[in-house]
Amino acid sequence: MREITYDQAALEAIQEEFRRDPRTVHMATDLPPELRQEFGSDRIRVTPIAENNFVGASIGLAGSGFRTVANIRMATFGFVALDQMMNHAAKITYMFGGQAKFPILYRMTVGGGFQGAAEHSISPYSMYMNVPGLKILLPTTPYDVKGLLKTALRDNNPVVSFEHFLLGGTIGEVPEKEYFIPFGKADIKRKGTDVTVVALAKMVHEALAVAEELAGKGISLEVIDPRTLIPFDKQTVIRSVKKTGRLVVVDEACQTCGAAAEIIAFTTSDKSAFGKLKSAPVRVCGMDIPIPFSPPMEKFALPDKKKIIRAVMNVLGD
Amino acid sequence: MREITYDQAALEAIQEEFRRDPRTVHMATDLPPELRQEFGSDRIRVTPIAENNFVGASIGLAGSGFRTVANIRMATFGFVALDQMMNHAAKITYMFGGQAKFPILYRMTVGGGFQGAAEHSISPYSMYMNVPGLKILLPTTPYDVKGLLKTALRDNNPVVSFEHFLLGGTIGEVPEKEYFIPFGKADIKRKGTDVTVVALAKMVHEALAVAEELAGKGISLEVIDPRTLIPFDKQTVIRSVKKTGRLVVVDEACQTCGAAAEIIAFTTSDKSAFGKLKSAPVRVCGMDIPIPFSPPMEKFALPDKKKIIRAVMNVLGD
Amino acid sequence: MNLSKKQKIDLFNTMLTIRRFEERLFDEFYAGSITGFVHSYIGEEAIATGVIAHLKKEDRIVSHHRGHGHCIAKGADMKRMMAEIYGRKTGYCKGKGGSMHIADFSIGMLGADGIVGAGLPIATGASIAAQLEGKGNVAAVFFGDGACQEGEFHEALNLASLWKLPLLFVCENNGWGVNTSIGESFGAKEITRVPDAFHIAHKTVDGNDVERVYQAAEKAVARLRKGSGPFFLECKTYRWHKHFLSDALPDLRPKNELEAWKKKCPVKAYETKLLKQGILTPKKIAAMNAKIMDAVEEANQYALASPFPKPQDALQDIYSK
Amino acid sequence: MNLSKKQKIDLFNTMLTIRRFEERLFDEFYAGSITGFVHSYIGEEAIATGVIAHLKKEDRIVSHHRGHGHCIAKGADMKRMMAEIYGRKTGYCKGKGGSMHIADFSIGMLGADGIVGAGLPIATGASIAAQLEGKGNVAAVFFGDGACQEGEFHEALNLASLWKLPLLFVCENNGWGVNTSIGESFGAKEITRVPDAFHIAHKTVDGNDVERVYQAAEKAVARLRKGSGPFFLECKTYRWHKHFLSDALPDLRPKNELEAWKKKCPVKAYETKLLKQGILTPKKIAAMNAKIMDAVEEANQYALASPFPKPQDALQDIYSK
Ligand SMILES: Cc1ncc(C[n+]2csc(CCOP(=O)(O)OP(=O)(O)O)c2C)c(N)n1
Ligand SMILES: Cc1ncc(C[n+]2csc(CCOP(=O)(O)OP(=O)(O)O)c2C)c(N)n1
Ligand SMILES: [Mg+2]
Ligand SMILES: [Mg+2]
Repeated sequence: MREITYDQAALEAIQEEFRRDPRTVHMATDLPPELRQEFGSDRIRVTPIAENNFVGASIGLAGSGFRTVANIRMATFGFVALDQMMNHAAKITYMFGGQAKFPILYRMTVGGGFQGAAEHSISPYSMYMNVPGLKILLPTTPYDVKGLLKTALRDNNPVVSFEHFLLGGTIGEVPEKEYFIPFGKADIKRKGTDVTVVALAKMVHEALAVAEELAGKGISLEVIDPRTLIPFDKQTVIRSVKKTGRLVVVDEACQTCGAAAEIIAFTTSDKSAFGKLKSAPVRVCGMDIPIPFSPPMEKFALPDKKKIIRAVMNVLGD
Repeated sequence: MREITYDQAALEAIQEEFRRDPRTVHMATDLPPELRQEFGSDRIRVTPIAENNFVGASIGLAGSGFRTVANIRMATFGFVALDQMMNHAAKITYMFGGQAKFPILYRMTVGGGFQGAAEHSISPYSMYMNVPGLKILLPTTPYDVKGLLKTALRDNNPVVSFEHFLLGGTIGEVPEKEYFIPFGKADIKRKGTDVTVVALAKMVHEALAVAEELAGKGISLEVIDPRTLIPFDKQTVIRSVKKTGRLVVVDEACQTCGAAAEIIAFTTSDKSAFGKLKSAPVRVCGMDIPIPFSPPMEKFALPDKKKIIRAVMNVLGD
Repeated sequence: MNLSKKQKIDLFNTMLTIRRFEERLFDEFYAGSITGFVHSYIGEEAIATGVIAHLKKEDRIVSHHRGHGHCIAKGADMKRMMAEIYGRKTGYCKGKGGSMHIADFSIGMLGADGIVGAGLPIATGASIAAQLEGKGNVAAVFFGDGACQEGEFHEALNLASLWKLPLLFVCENNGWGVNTSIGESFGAKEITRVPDAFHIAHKTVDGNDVERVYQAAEKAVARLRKGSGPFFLECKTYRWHKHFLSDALPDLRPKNELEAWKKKCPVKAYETKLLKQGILTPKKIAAMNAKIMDAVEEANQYALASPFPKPQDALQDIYSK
Repeated sequence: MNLSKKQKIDLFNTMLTIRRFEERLFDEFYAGSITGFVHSYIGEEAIATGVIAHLKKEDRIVSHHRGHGHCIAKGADMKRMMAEIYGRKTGYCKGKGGSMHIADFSIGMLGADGIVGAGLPIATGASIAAQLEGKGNVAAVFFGDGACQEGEFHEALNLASLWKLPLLFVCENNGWGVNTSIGESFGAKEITRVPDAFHIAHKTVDGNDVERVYQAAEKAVARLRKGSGPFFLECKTYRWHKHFLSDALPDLRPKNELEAWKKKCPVKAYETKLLKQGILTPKKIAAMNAKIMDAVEEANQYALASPFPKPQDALQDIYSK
């Protein structure tokens, strides 16, 4: 199969859907040249640096029958726009009793590891998960990002796609033929029997590397990539934990009140999974500190393979 | 002991500290008449309706040697100000290497139950907990709010106090004598042996009512009020769970990625507590929906005594 | 343009309807049948009336926390409005929204909203849609003087100016945001200096004079339909009630200010004028009033007779299909 | 006011220092010794230089993502700056901040910042502090044309106007925000129309002419110290480098625009002028340059010789005592 980059796969999803539906608009502070060339300046709009405005304008467009892709760029810029995102995009369908549809795709990058320092390195998806009304994607491969964005571009709700800053250039297989990935269906990226590892965003790749490494030592990890955080495919995690009896959750976001807390909470609250747990679940998360600039400290703050291995050994009782 | 309202107790904390320290400033879109009268218009400022501005101005004042109390009113208005709160207040101490102090007290109300509908009924503290650098208070009684705000007003960091909208008028004992409540020290509001109930915000009162009711049936609940979410007194919860073997967490905020998830996650991740758990922990939280306006639906969306009792029975294995 | 007799009567009728609707509702509110945050539009009726008279169903509006008047003027069904305010299942939002969140997308009323300033970006989106559709439709956004203090105001002005959006900004300047006067909270002595900075055409009118509002809006909307870019209409007015009905804070505005504005009641003033012009007679007015009262009472009864939503209805409408 | 010979030489020296500092740093960056987001101030040195020349240590400034020049002009130690940019323990922020987050509160430099527009509200706070202290101190905030598009700009103008804050707004208008021109992104043909709307005194100068900047800032700061309210100084300039050094996006600005502005290099232009005036000679310049190069190299060596923080140092400074 052909291989393309993550960014290219995301772009293809938008191109295909923009070709199909002329009532689609793209807004961002920067110009995506391929889109502008193909769809013109009416539909591909460069906005002022005013994220809250174009996040809100997307809502008005949606309420008027248009679908918008609004690219906020880094998640840290999203904080400027949280009024429109949280008070409006997330709630507008509900508080107006479902009388109108709000098809919007918000995209932003997350993560650290590139010396962006405290402001520019953040993975705030759990904040968005706490405000009901949004659907939330966390695509980790070129294949996933295309399939998930395609689905998002047919969904009639505000969808937020969090894409790790360092994944954009990664390469993977993407079919030429059109496909869609449903929301709420986790991907078991590697099957295993000893420990369930739920990994988020870029950590999926670290977890897979660890699984490969530990396989050599006879330890079998099941690596689950939830792919969508809202809706969350809890059953796949619970089923896996019932099989392995051990749970490690790996996420680069800050630990406290992160998505990893939710994954542990819903798993341990599930009576059948709880009953099967052989050891206390473990989180491997970003530390509860702002991300420091300097590489040794930044590395220390973020999860890595070593920390994942330590956690696996921990739940295995070593 | 004299009894005063929650709001009055909060006001006293500010008055006392403003008397002590002339380099203190109060900002809000509305005028607190008692403060204005005593401290004048230089220090007690009515701001334009521009929350992000005065949340940010508080940072500039702090960096210039002043302490600010910024009252945002309802937490929903805080979303307008999250750039300054999350990208700056939370991070500025750290990213500048600790060279300056940022003593700021942000206050805002949370909660539902007064037909405020989706926008005005929200309890987003877990979002703030996910961004390290803030200290976070959740005072539930007149005594607590005074003691915690007093401590906040001596702390050299940005502190966010979330105060339930419906607690403002409640009455309780508050000593005339000055006192402080340390951060990171949970209050066991009722001792018990059968089930640990960690309750947040207004739910502390519902949990206490349930405890009273169930005591009559021979069921003994230990009701813990963490009082501060950051820092969180994990040990008090863990100690209690090791004693009771059962955990119910009650919070009005939306369940997914709420503070309740964190409480369950850190407890079940603790090996000693995990080993002592006799049943799967249970959350009693606000539903994962925007808060509807109409009373029957609103009541349905929020936790109440019945739901707490059901959860208690659940962990007791009934 | 000179107004026809029928147009004048229509304007009066709309204003009176808004007035009676709210009065009825307040009785119920104070009697305890209605809860939540209810913001009164009384005293400001001429603005929604005069502006929206020029809008077609296809034109879209965005309102704010004080939104009943905009709904009625845009042609919303009072029964479903009242039912929503009562939190009934038959309401516009099935009881999920309440007074502060009434919308009727089918008539281009994109919603009232409780966050100061937040309608502005949403309205820019509605006007982008109108621009893209290219049918000469427009969008209008109503907001208070208080909203001009939020950054969202600036961003919307900038975008509208830059993209020549067919967006009518309608600033309902009642001089106060809760208990803070505009003088204490806005640095530009006239609000229109700000749109002017963005080269947005603007006009300030007596917002209690419905014909003035009507005439200014007529020109503005015509411009918008031609694609000449946004327009900013400032309407000076006054709110008669407390910030919201159950507000615990006392109303700190000067009493004499309120009294003076009450003398300039938009409904009464227009009534007097139309009587003078012989367009209306006391009898006709009485008949109109009776008809409106009937309709309002019908709405009230409809609401009262409507069932509350079931608790589990709370689980619907989180997402669209 | 006429500038003394010494003042002129000082201005030139500061500009040259900023230039040499960044050039040295870029060599290191491109050689791979430095990582992260580094935004260059080259081409814009006259602004920080001309404005900050009027500020005392007690006056506070807030900068933005392109902040090296402001730090140097305010008197920051280049050694600690360089060490910070290298992520070393001896840096201003102990390696926690990097290029985009250098601050020195002890000299009133309240920090560079990576969020467009975000320095503006913070600076209003610094100027409230100055106002409360009542010693005639002032605050200055530096921001780009792009920042004028964010609502934070509007809110800061409003507050400064309303409260007559001793705040100097310094808009470094380089015509572009990344690859978007101001014409595509700002609706007011002149930015100063916006502060003007708020009755804020303003002036636009050639930001590449250090004496023009100096003279305009002199008047502005004098006004501020007297308590006459805020001032808005727009300085037109141009950025020579890509938006940030390692930006993956190509620079889409017209080549000839850059060439034209390079001919108006603020450092070169002032050098020529001072040579003509006989205030400097080629020899003197060479000596100044050598001294600066030494200082910059010293800073560079200091940084290189400084240890990296320990990994666990990441756990310090989350909270103040
Ligand atoms: C972002 C935000 N801040 C504060 C509030 C609280 N609030 C509601 S209405 C209002 C005053 C608004 O004044 P204005 O825009 O002039 O409208 P008016 O009430 O006068 O019609 C305030 C401060 C809010 N709803 N949203
Ligand atoms: C809120 C926010 N949105 C977007 C960005 C990304 N960004 C960084 S600098 C910049 C351009 C800023 O332009 P301007 O203010 O003119 O400063 P210049 O870079 O031209 O000096 C953008 C869009 C950001 N840092 N913050
Ligand atoms: Mg008003
Ligand atoms: Mg610029």
